[in-house]
Amino acid sequence: MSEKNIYLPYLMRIAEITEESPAVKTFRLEFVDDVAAQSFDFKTGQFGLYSAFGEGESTFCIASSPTRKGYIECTFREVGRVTAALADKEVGDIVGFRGPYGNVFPLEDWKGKNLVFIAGGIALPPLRSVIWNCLDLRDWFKDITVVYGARRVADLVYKRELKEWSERPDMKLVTTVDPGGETPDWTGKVGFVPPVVEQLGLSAENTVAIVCGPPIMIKLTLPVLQKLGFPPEAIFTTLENRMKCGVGKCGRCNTGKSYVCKDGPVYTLAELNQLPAEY
Amino acid sequence: MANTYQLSRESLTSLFGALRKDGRRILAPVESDGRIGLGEVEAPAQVAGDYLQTIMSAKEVAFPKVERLLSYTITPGQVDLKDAEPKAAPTVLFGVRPCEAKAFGALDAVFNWDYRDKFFNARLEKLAVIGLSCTKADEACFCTSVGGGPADTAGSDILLTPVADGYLAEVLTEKGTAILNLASDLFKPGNGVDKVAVAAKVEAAFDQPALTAKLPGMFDSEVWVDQSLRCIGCGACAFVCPTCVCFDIQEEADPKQGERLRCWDSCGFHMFTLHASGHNPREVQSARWRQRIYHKFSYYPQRYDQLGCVGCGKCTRACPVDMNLKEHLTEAAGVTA
Amino acid sequence: MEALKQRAIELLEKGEVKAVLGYAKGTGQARRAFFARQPGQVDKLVLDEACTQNLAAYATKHEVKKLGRVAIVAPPATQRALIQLMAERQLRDGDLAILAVDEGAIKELGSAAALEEHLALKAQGLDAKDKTLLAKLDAMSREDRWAYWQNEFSRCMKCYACRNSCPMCYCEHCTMDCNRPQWVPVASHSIGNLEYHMVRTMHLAGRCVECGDCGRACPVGIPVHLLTISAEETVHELFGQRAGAKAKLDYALSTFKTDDKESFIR
Amino acid sequence: MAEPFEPKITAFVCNWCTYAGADLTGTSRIKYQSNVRVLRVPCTGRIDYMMVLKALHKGADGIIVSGCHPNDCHYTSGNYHARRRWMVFKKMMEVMGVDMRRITFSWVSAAEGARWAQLVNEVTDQVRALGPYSEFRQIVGAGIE
Repeated sequence: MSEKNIYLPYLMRIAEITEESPAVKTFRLEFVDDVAAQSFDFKTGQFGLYSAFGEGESTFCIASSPTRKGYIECTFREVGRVTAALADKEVGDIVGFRGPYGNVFPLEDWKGKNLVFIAGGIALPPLRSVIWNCLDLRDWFKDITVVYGARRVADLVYKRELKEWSERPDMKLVTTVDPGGETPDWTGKVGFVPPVVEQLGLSAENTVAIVCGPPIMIKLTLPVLQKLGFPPEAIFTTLENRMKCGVGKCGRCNTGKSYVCKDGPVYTLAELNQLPAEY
Repeated sequence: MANTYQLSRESLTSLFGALRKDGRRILAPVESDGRIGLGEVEAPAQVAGDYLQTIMSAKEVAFPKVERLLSYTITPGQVDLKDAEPKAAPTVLFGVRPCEAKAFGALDAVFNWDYRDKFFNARLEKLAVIGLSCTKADEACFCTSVGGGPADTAGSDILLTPVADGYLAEVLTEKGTAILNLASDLFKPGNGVDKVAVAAKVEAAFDQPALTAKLPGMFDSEVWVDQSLRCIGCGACAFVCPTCVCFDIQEEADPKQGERLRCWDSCGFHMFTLHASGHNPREVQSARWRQRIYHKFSYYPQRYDQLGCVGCGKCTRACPVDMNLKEHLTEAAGVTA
Repeated sequence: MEALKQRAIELLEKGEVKAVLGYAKGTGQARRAFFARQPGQVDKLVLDEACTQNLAAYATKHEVKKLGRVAIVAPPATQRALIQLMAERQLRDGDLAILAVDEGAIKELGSAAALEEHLALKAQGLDAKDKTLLAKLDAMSREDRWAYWQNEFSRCMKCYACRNSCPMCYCEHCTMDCNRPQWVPVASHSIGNLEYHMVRTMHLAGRCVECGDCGRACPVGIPVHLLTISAEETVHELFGQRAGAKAKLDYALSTFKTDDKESFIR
Repeated sequence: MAEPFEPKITAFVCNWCTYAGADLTGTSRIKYQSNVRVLRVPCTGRIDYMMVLKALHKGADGIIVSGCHPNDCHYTSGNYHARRRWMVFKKMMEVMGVDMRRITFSWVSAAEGARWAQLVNEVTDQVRALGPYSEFRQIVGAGIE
């Protein structure tokens, strides 16, 4: 009896490519195989391993919302061998996808609460999935606030969607760029993410915060949230440790007893506090 | 309770013959240029004589250092994927030490705790282990400190213990019984030899449960920094280790075709956790050394209810800078938190 | 030995160094690197025939540099490695207190110049066993040499003990760890192993101080040191230069002579 | 019936001399055997030994490495540096047991169109006589379970 090969990816066709910012692209991927397309399902927060055949696999979250059926999207920055090969691809090309892997954002638990999303730079994609998911289930939640910062205006991803969010009456979007990163026509804030969050006058009451960004942003944002009264159980983040297998075996993402690929990537601050800071 | 038999030294020749006739290859410790390593044998005479341990572990029989996971061909607008089938030949591992036999359990824990790894499983399924109790040990050995022993049966399908004129044979599993049935006339009724009296004496070096209990509290201890100062960050310890399972997946391809390979990897390498951004969660060697210890002695027990170490001492013998695991664990166990 | 210990204690007590890197007793008969960080630990230092590791490999490690100034016990091969590291600007003159050990005699060398002078007085000879092995290799037919190395490399698992034990393999980003492009396969299969050892040999040609530590480090007993030693000897024969002799860089492969003699270029 | 063996020869040539020389061979309409694949690099100093190894890895039966004659380097000294490297590389390859009859080093200038044709013909004939480099090719793909 032969078991299934868990390392075998789905074949995906690139349906659409969006240039988000310098060296950052979003792919919309559709299953080559109709049966796979029908049976595939995922929840927000999960990730996958994307193959550029010839170069290898790279791990990113699924950046689209599970409420949008028939495709998945991923957003990546060209930094290494695989992402460079992906960046060279064109619409119609075939890539691979393994997943969905990992745990999920507990949307059911957030029903009736205010949501604050805080993201920096290229870390918006994992939150974009959950933001759209929540917007598509808008009546589950109370106030939805998104704070998004990047180094420069050019580095902001999903510009079209940022515009859409800023115009929506049922949510609040705050964008900011680092001092010096603004353009003459920039209408958002100027400043780093943590102080911008601090100035928002957020209430921790009945609110969960979902934070994702570069390590330094997370490090400086967490004290702000704690000062605002957010308990560690109400602060969520998603980790991006290096992975090779995605299925809890290769050992790379191992952080304490936790496998980020299995027990994560979504953690509350309370859970992270139980792990060694090896992420 | 195991079925215990007597197996004469001479009868091994017939046993090997019966195994080979059954279509199984026999891997056993053989000597070459003074080194003991696993090799295919046809007759007992080819098996190394008075060996302590092989340099490499037997894990490569189920988890080879390089194996193909899949292959593909690329044509414009199309990729044809091809699943890889592990070449799992029916194999008998003869004469491996009890520590190594036990180690397959630790590998199994990782390969199958959630998703099932067909490559490991296909090879393991075809594998039968005839273990051989130790009658001697060296300074690197510490099986008895980690719940094993020189005549421990865990992991063996049949365990042989050398006695005066042959072996005491404990037939332990269905796979073992299948071997017994291939040559049942060779297995004579047992005579109640006390195998513990024959086996090597390996004194327990440290209190492992106590160490495991205190590790979470000593993550930031200087002891890891001190111990690892002479570690050069190579992968010798991990690669000879019978339980180290961490791996890498590597792509090798031409423009038209390629394959994905699984290769051994080590948490001791700087590259292991390095992010594309340059950020490294375990930036210094002491963090990597600590990970190795914690993974085996803290995370494994928490996760799989077993240790990730069998006390074989291979890492210690292989280490170019003499990182002695038993000694370092003993030292850590003595640290007052 | 007593002189060494006495000086080690002095250096530590006066605060001239933060650690004395020497040898201590290890498992069984083995000796191992030992960092004496307090005068009270100096007693553990030993010095005998079994002290073979080239401790210069530690001199460029971040963790060791972070300790502060270190004194290093340096038998001849270590001395050569240290001066080569200075020549390659991996160590600055005076970064280390060098406790040169030559047949039991201790001499403290405070500067690169003193080390160079000290080394100039000594003849560098190959280990007798290595000489025999090299001669044996040389006498083989080409086909046999190929088969010999293929057989040896079949045991290689790319643990990189040879690389990591080598004092001259200090690169932050080793070619083996670079993947754009992936010149050498990561996998430890036949071609991956062969190419790794070829690259290692070429990278050490003209830089190898012939300490043999790579060969000693190999857990599966591949005599990889023969490769680098033979490359180093080639450089010496062809260009008359030796690594580990001068404090100023004199790398045979970064220079040339218009009359370099060869007979194979058509 | 099996096709007669035609060797694959990879030539690494410098832009200024040997490539121009090979160009001259063509414009002079000198015929030579077509087994060679020419890879042009700026200078022999650029020819990393890894390129030669990769060519063998990917199935070349023979290699030609060629550039400007000594003293003629467009960049003054690239070929001198290369020469030293080849001297060491050749010895290393011999120690490893590589068949060095399969790797030819030469100097061919921009004016030596006929010489290039002769070189390629000689190398092709020699490698054809040696047969496929199966000894090397056997190890490619070996050691994977």
